[in-house]
Amino acid sequence: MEILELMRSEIMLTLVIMMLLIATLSDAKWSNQTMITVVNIGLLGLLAVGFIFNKSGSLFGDMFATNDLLRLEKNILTLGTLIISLQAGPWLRKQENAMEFYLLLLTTLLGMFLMLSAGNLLMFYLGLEMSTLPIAALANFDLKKRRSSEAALKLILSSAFASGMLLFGISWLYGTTGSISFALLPGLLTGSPLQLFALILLIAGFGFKISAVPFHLWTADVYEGAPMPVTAYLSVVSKGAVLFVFLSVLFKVFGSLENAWYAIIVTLSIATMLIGNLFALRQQQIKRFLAFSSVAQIGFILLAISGGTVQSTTATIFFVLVYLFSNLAAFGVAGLISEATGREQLADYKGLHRSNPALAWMMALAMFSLAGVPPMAGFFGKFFLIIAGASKGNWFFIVFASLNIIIAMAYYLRLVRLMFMDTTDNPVVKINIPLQSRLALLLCTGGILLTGIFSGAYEYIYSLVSN
Amino acid sequence: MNLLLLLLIPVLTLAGIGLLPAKKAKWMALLGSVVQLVACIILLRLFLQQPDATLSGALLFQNDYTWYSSLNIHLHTGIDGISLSMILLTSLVMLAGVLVSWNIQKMTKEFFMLLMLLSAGAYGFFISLDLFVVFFFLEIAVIPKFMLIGIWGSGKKEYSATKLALMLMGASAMIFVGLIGLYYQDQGADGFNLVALAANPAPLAVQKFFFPFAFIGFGVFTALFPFHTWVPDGHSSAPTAGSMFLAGISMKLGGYGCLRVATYLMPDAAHYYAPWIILLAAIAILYGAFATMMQTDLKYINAYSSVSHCGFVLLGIGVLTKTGIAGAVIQMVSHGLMTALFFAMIGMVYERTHTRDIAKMGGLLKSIPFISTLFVMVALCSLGLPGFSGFVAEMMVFIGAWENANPLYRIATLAATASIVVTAVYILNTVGKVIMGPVKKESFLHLKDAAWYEKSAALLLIAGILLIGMAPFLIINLIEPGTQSIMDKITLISGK
Amino acid sequence: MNYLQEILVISTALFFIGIYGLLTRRNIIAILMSVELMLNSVNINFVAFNKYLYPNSLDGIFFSIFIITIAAAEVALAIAIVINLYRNHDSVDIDSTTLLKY
Amino acid sequence: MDTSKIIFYLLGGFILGMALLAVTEKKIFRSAIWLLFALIGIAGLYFWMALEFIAAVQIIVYVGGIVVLIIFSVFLTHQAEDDMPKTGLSRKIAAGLAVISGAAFTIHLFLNNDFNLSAIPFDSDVARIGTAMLETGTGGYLLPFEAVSMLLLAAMVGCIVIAIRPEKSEMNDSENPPSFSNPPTRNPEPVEGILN
Amino acid sequence: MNYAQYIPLLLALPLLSFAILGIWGRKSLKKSSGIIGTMVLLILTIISIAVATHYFFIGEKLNNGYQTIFALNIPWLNFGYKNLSIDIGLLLDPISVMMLVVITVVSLMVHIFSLGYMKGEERYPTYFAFLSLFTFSMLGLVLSANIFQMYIFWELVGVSSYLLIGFYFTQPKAVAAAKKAFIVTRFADLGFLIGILMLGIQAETFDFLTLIERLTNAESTAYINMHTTSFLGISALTWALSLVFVGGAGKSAMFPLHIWLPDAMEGPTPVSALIHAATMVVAGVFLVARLFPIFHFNHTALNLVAWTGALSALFAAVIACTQTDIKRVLAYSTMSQIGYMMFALGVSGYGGESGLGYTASLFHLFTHAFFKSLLFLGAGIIIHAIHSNDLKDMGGLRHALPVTHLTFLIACLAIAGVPPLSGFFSKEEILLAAWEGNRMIFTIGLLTAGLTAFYMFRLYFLIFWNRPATKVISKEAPASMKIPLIILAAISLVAGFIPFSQLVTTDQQPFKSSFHVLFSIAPLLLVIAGIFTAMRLYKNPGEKAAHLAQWFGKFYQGALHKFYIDEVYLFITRNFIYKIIGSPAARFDKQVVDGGVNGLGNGTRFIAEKIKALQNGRVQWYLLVFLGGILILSFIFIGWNKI
Repeated sequence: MEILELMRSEIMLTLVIMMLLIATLSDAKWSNQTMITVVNIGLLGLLAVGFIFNKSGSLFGDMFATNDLLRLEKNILTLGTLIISLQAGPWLRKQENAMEFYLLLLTTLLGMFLMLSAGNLLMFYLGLEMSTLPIAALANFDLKKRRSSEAALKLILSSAFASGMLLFGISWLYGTTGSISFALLPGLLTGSPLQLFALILLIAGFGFKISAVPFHLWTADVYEGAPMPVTAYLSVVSKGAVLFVFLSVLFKVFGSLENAWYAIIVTLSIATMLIGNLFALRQQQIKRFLAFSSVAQIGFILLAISGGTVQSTTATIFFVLVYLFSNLAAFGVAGLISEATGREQLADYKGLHRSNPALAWMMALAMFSLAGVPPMAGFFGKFFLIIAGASKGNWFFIVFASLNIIIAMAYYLRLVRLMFMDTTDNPVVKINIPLQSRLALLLCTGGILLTGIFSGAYEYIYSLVSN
Repeated sequence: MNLLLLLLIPVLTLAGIGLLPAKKAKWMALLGSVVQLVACIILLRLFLQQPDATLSGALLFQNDYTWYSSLNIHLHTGIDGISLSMILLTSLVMLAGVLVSWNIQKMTKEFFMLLMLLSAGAYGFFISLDLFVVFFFLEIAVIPKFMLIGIWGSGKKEYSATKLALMLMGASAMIFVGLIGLYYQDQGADGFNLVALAANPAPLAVQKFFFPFAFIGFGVFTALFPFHTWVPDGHSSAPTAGSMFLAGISMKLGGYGCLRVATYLMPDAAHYYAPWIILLAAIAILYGAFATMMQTDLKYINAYSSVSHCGFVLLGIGVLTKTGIAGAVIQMVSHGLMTALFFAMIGMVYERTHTRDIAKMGGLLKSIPFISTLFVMVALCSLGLPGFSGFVAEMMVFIGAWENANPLYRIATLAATASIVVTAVYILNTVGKVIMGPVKKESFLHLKDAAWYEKSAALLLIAGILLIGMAPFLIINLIEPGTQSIMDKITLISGK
Repeated sequence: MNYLQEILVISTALFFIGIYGLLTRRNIIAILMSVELMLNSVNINFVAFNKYLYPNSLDGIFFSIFIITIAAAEVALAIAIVINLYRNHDSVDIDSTTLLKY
Repeated sequence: MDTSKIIFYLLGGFILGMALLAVTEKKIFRSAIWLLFALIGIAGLYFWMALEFIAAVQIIVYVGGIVVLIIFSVFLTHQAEDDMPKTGLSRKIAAGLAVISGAAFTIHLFLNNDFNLSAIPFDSDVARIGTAMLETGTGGYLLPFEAVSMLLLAAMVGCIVIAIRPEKSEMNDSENPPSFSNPPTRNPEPVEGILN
Repeated sequence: MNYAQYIPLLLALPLLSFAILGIWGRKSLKKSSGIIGTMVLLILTIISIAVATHYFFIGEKLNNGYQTIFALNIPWLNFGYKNLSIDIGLLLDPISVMMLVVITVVSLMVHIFSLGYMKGEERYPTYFAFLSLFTFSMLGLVLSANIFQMYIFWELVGVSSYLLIGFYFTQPKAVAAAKKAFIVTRFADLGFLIGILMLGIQAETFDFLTLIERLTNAESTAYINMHTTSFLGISALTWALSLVFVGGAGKSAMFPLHIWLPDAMEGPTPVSALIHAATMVVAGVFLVARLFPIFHFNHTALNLVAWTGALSALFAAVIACTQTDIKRVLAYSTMSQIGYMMFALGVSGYGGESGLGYTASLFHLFTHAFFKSLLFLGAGIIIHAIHSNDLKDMGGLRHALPVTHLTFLIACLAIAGVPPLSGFFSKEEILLAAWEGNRMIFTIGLLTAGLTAFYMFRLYFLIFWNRPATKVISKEAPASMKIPLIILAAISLVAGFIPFSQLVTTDQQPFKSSFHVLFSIAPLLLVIAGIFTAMRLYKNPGEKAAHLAQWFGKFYQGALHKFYIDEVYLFITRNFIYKIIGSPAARFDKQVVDGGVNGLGNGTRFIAEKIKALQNGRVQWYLLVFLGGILILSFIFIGWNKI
C-alpha cells in the first residue's frame, strides 16, 4: 500500500482521466458543464490529497520519489490547473471536445507529476514528453483556426528538435558516466568537456521548455495561436513544472559542476531578460505580450538560479507560485474578454476601466504584480529572486537585472495606461463574469495580495527546501 | 504606542472607502486623515514625554516583528525626531490633500483609496528601520502616483505619469542594488536591520561601490540633478492632491533616504563622495532656479522651484555637518508644507481661472482675496522670507555649508545663496502676473473665493509653515538628537 | 574489438544530417522525417554505449526503446497536426506557416 | 580487415548515404523511401551489434509504423509526385555551416574523451529485457512502461481530435497579420456562452 | 532698568495690529482699521519717546557714557555649531533709541496723514495692516541685538516695502516697481548674507557686541584669521565688511543699487514718506553705524563707504535737477542725502571728537527723516489735489494750498541747509567732518549742497510759483492730513538744536561739538547761490531753464535719463541673465535632461523594433537560432582550446 500513499496524486489523477474516458466511451452523455464540474472537483480533491499525509519515499527502484517539497510543487501545479480549468469554463462550454481537452490536459499534469518525481533521466524524459506532446494537441484545439494549427505545428516541431537535443545530451551523459540515475550521477561526473557539452544540451532542453533566450522563439507564436486556456497552461503550469525539475537537476545532479553552469546560466539570464523585455515592449497582442513578459520573468528566475543556494530554490518556487497567481489573473481577464468579444489586441483594452472596472483593476493588479510593485506578491517574488542571485556578488549582473525592471515596468504600465487613461469610441462591452471565472479571479487576487504580505508561503517553502 | 498604528489607520480608511458608496468616500477620507493627524500629534506628545527623547539619538517606540525569518527580514519600526517630523508633515499634507480634493468628480472612490495608499506608503517608509521594509514602502507609493497622474491629471498626463513611474522605478532599482549590497556586506548577518548595519558599517571599498547607488537612487526621488526631469512633468500633470503629495511628501522620501540610508549607513563613502554631492546640489539649486525663471506655467514654476529647493536638502546632507543636516531636515519639512500649499493654491486658482499660464492671468487679488493672500504668503515663503519656514532651513544649510572652508564648499554655498535672488525674480514675477497686475479677463472679476475645505486646507499648511518659521527652536529641538546621532556616525568616521 | 568511436561518428553525423534536413526542408512531412533521423542517431548512441561500455544494466537499451515509442507518438501527433494544417492552409510548406510572428 | 569491419563500414556508409539522400531528395515520396532505407540500415547496424531485439523493434516500429504513417500522410497531402518547394541557398548555407561546425565539434569532443571499454560481454538475451521491463525494483522499468502507455493514450486521443474534423476551415481567420492600430480585426465570436 | 520691560511692546503691538487688521480688517474692521493702526502707533510713539527720555536724560550712565541695555535676549534658532545662534534680542543703545523716536514719530505722522489720504480706498484696512507690519519690522531692525536678527527684519522691511509699493496692484507700473525694489535689494542682501556668514562663522557669534568685540580686538583668533586669509589680495574681513556694506547700500539706494528707489515712488505717497524717505532707506546707514567700530578698523571698507556715499550724493543731486516728476525729484534727493550720511560715516574717526562724522551722519539721518517725510507728505497733498505727479501740470499752487506751501517751504529750507533750520546744523557737521577726513569728499559734499539747494527750490518754485494758479481738483486736505505737516514742520524747524554730540557718539561718550561759524560760510554761499539760481530760472515761466538745459547738452540728456543706469541693468538682465543663463538652462532642461530620458526610452523602443526580425515566424529559423545558441554556448564555455 506504499504505492497508494506515495503515488496518491498520480493515481488519483489517473483515475480522473479514466473516469472521463469511461464516461465518454459509455453512453453517459455528460454535458460539458458536468464534465467541467467533475474535473474541477477532481482537481480540488487532488489538491486536498496533496496536502494531507505527508510521507516521503521512493518506489520502483528510485524511479519515483516523493517528499514534501515535491508534493508542494505538485500542489502548486494542481492549483494552477484548477484555476485554468475554472477560467476555461466559458470557452470550454462551447467546445465539442471538452472531454478530450481535459484528458489531454490532465495527462500533461500527470506527466509533470512523474517528471517531478522522476528519479532518473528516463522518467524525466518520459514526463517531459508526456507534458509536452498533449499540449501540442491542445494548442491545435481551435481546429478551424489557422493560427491554432500553426501554433501547434511550431510547438511540436520545436519540441521535437529540443527533445532531440536533450536526448543527444543525455546520451553523452550516459556515455561518459554509465548512469541515468539522478542519485548516482553526481558521483560520476568529472567535468570533462563532453560532459559539459552534454550539460549545455541539457540546459538547452530545459531552456526550451522554460523559454530562455535563445531557445524561446517558439513561445510567442505558440502562445498567440493557442487557445487562451492552453496558453495560460503553457505559460504557468508547464513552465513551472520544468523549472522545478531544472532546479533539482541543476543543483542536486550537477551541483559539482556549478562553476561550469553558473556562467552559462548568467549568460542565458542576461540574454533572456533583455530580449524578453525588448520584445515585450513592442507587442500589440495580449497573448504575445504575456508571452514575452513571461520570457523576461524567466530571465529573473535564471538570475536567482545562478545563485545556487537554498534561497535560490526557495525564491524560484515562491516566484512560480506568485507568478502563477499573477499571470493567471492576466490570462483570466484576457480570456474573458477574448471569449466575449474576440478581441485580443492591446489596443482593445483602451478604456476598459469604463466598461469593466473590475476586470480592469484585476488586470492592473496582475500587471503590477508582474512588474514587481508592492504590496503585490510579485514584488516579493522579484526581490527574493534578485537577493538569491546576488549571493555570488556579481554586481554587474545585478545592476543589469535592476535596469531591466525598468523596461519591464514600461510595458506593464503601458497596458494599465491603455485600460485606465486612454479612451476610445469602441470600448469593450460590459462583460458578464460567470461564477467560475469570478472564483478563479478571486483566488488569483487573494494570491497576489496575500502571498507576499504574509511570509508563511515563503517560509514554508524554505523549510521544505532546506530539509 | 505601536507605530504600526500609523499604518493601520490609512489602511482601514482605505478599506472603509472601498466599502462605502462613492458619495461618502470623501467623508471617510477626511475622517481617516483627521484621525491620522490626531494620532500623529498624540505620537508627538508621547515622543516628547519619553525621558530619552531629547537626550540621545535613540530610536524610540521600537517594535520588531519577524517577517521573513529565513532572509532575516523584520518588520522593524521606530522613530526619532527626524522621522517624527516627516510623519507630522505627511499627516498635515495628506489632510490638506484630502480637503483640496473635495470636488473630485471622477472615480471618487479610487481617488481617495489611492491617496490613502500613498499615505500608508509614506508612513511606512518613515517608521521603518528595516531596509527591506523601507524599500517596500518606498515602492508602494510609486504606482498610486502613476495612477493619480494618469487618470486624474491634466495635460500630457500619460506621458508624465509613465515618465515619473519609470524614473522612480529606475531610482528604486538603484536603491535596490544599494540595499542588496548592504545586505551582503556581512553575508546577511545583520539582515536589513538599519540599526545593526549602522553599528557595523561596511568596509570602505564596499561603501564606495554601493553608496552611489543608494544615494543617486534616493536622490532621483528628491530631484537630484540631472535626474530631476520627472519632477516638472509629473508635478504639472498631476491633480492638485497628487502634486501636493508628490512634491510635499514623495520628494522627502528621497531626502530622508539619502540621509537615513545612504549617509547614515555608509558614512565613509559619504565623506568620499561629498564633493560630488555638493557639486550636484549646487547645480540643482541654481539651475533649477534659472530654469524656473523661464517657465510660464504655474505648476511648472513650482515644480522647477522644487528642484531648486530640494537642492538645499541635498546640499545640507552633502556638507556633512550637523547644522547642514538639521537644515536639510527642516528644509524637507518646510518644502513639504510650502510646496504642498503652493500646489494647493495653484489648484484653486486653476479651478477658477481654467488656465495655468501666468501670462493669461492677472489681478486675482481683486476677486479672490483669500486665495491670493495665501498665494502671496506661500510665494514669500518660497523665496525664503523670514517668518516662514523656508528661511530657517535655508539659513541652516548656508551656515552648515559655510562651516567647511574648502573652496568647493564655499563656491557651492555662494551659488546656493545666489539662488535666493533668482528665486525672488521668478516668485515676484509670478505673483506680479497672477495676483497683481491688471485684471486680464472680465470673468476674473466674478470668481468665487475659497470654500471652507479649501480654506481649511490652506490654513492647515500655512499654520505649519508659520510655526516653523516663527519658532524654529521647536523643530530644532525635536530633531536635534536624531541629527546628533547621525553626526556622531559621520564624525566618528572622519576622525578615524 | 569494437568500433565504438566509429559508431559514434556515424550517429553524430546522422544526428546532424537530421538537423540539416530539419533546417532546410520546406515540406513539413520531410521535416518530420529529419526528426526521425535525429532520434535514431540518439538511439544508436544509447545502444552502443550500453553494449560497449556499460553492459551490466539495460539503461541504454531501455532508453532507446522508449525513445522509439515516444517518437512514434510524436510523429503520429505531428502528422495529425500537419493534416489539420493542410486542411486549413492547403499547404504543407513550412514557409506558409508564418502568420504568427514578430 | 575482417568481414565484420567491412560490413560495419558498408553499413555506416549506407546509413549516412541514405540519410543524406533523404534530406536532400526533391520528391517527398522518394525521400520517404530513402528514409526507409536509412532506418533499415540502422536496424542492420543493431544486428551487427548483435542486438536482435532492438533491431526488431526498430524494424517493427519505424519501418512498419512510422514510415508507413509518413507515407500515408504524404498521400493525404497530395504531394507525392510533386517536387518539393526549393529551399533558399542562404538557408542551406547557414544550416550547413551550423551543422558542420556542430558535428565537427561533437566528434572532436568525443574523440578526445576516454571511454573505458567494458571487458564484460553484453548479454542481449530478450528474456533479460522482458524481465527488466516488468520489474518494479531497481533496474526495473515497469513505471516508465505504464507511463508511456498513458502518453500513447493521450497521443491517440490528441490525434483523433485533431485529425478528425467535420468541416472546412473558416476563412475569416485572415492571412494578413493583425493590424495594430485599429481595434478588432476579427469578427466577434458568438457570445451566448458567457452572457447567460 | 524698569522701562526696558516695555520695549517688547514696541514689537508686539504693531505685530498684533498687523495680525488683527490683516485677518479681520477686511470684513469686520473696515472702518475702524485706520484708527486702530494709528492708536497703536500713538502708543508706540509715547513709549519710544518715554524710553528715549529715560535713556538719554534720566537713566544711569556708566562712566559718563550711555549704557547698552539688553531688553530681551532669547535664543531663537540654534545652529548647533560653535554656539552660533540667532537670538531674538532687543538692544538699546543711543542709535537704536534715536531710531526708535524717528521711526515712531514719522510713522505716526504718516498714519495720521493716511487716515485722510487713503480714505475711500478699497483696501484701506490692508494698507494699515501693511503699515503696522512695516513699523514692526523697522523697529525690530533697529532694536536687533544680533546681526542675523537684523537680517531677518531687514528682509521683513523689504517685503513690507514690496507690499506697500505694490499697493495699487492693478497698475502694472506699481507691480513692476515693487518687484524691482524687492529684487534689487534682495540682490544687495545677498551680499549682506554672505558677509554675515563670513563674519559670523569666523567670530563664532552673530551677536553684535561680541562680534564687535572680537573683530576689533587684534589679538582674538577671529581677527587674526580674518586678516590673514585673503581672496584676490583682499583680506577676508574687508570682503565681509564690503559685502555687508553692499547690503546696506542696496537698502539705502546707493549708487549703483539705487535704481529701485525712484520707481518705488509708485506706491502711495505716505508710504514713500515713511519708507522711502525717512526710515527704511536709512537702514543701510544704520547698519554701517551699528558695525562702525569694525568698519573703523578697516580702511578699505570704510573708504568704500565714503566714496560710495559721496558719489551717490553728487550723482543723485545732478539727476534730481532734471527730473520732472515731483516724487522722483524727492527720491533722488533722498538718495543724495543718504549719500551724505554714508560719506559722513566713511570719513569719520573713532572716539571722542574724531567721531564727529558718525555723529553728524546720524544727526543728519534724524533731521532728514523729518523734513523729507514732510516733503513727501506735502507732495502727497499736492498730488491729491491735482491728481498728477508731473511738475508740468503744477504751478502757482501757493494760494490753493497755503498750509502745504508753508510747510513745504520750511522743508525746502531745511534740506537746503539754511540756518537755523535743522538741515543746516546736520549738514554743517557732515561737511566739517569731511573737511577733516577727506578733502576730495568734502568738495563733492560742498558741490552737492549747492545742487541740493538748487533742485529743491526748482521744485518749490515750479510747484508753487512759475505759472498762474493751476486748477485744483480737491481742496486742501482735511485736518488729518494737515496736522502731520505742521508737526513735522515744527520738528524740522527746531530739531537742529538738539545737542547730538551729547547723545549719539561712536564710543557712547558725549563730547562737545564745536560750531565753526567761519567754516559754514562757504557752504552757505553755495546754498544761497543755488536758491537764487533756482529762483531766477523757475520763479516765473520762461525759456531760461530750457536754454540752460540746452547749454548742458548731452550732459543734461544724460541726467534726464538718469545716466542710463536702468538701461544698463535692463541690458544685463535681458541679455545676460535671461538670454545667456535662463533660457539656455530651460532649453538644456528640455533638450538634454528631458531629451536624455526620452531618448533612452525611444532608443530602447528603436532597438526593440530593429531586432524584431529575430522573431520572423519561421520555425526553422527558430531552430537554427536554437542550434546556434547551443553551439555558441559550447564554444564559449567549453572553449576553443579544447577543440
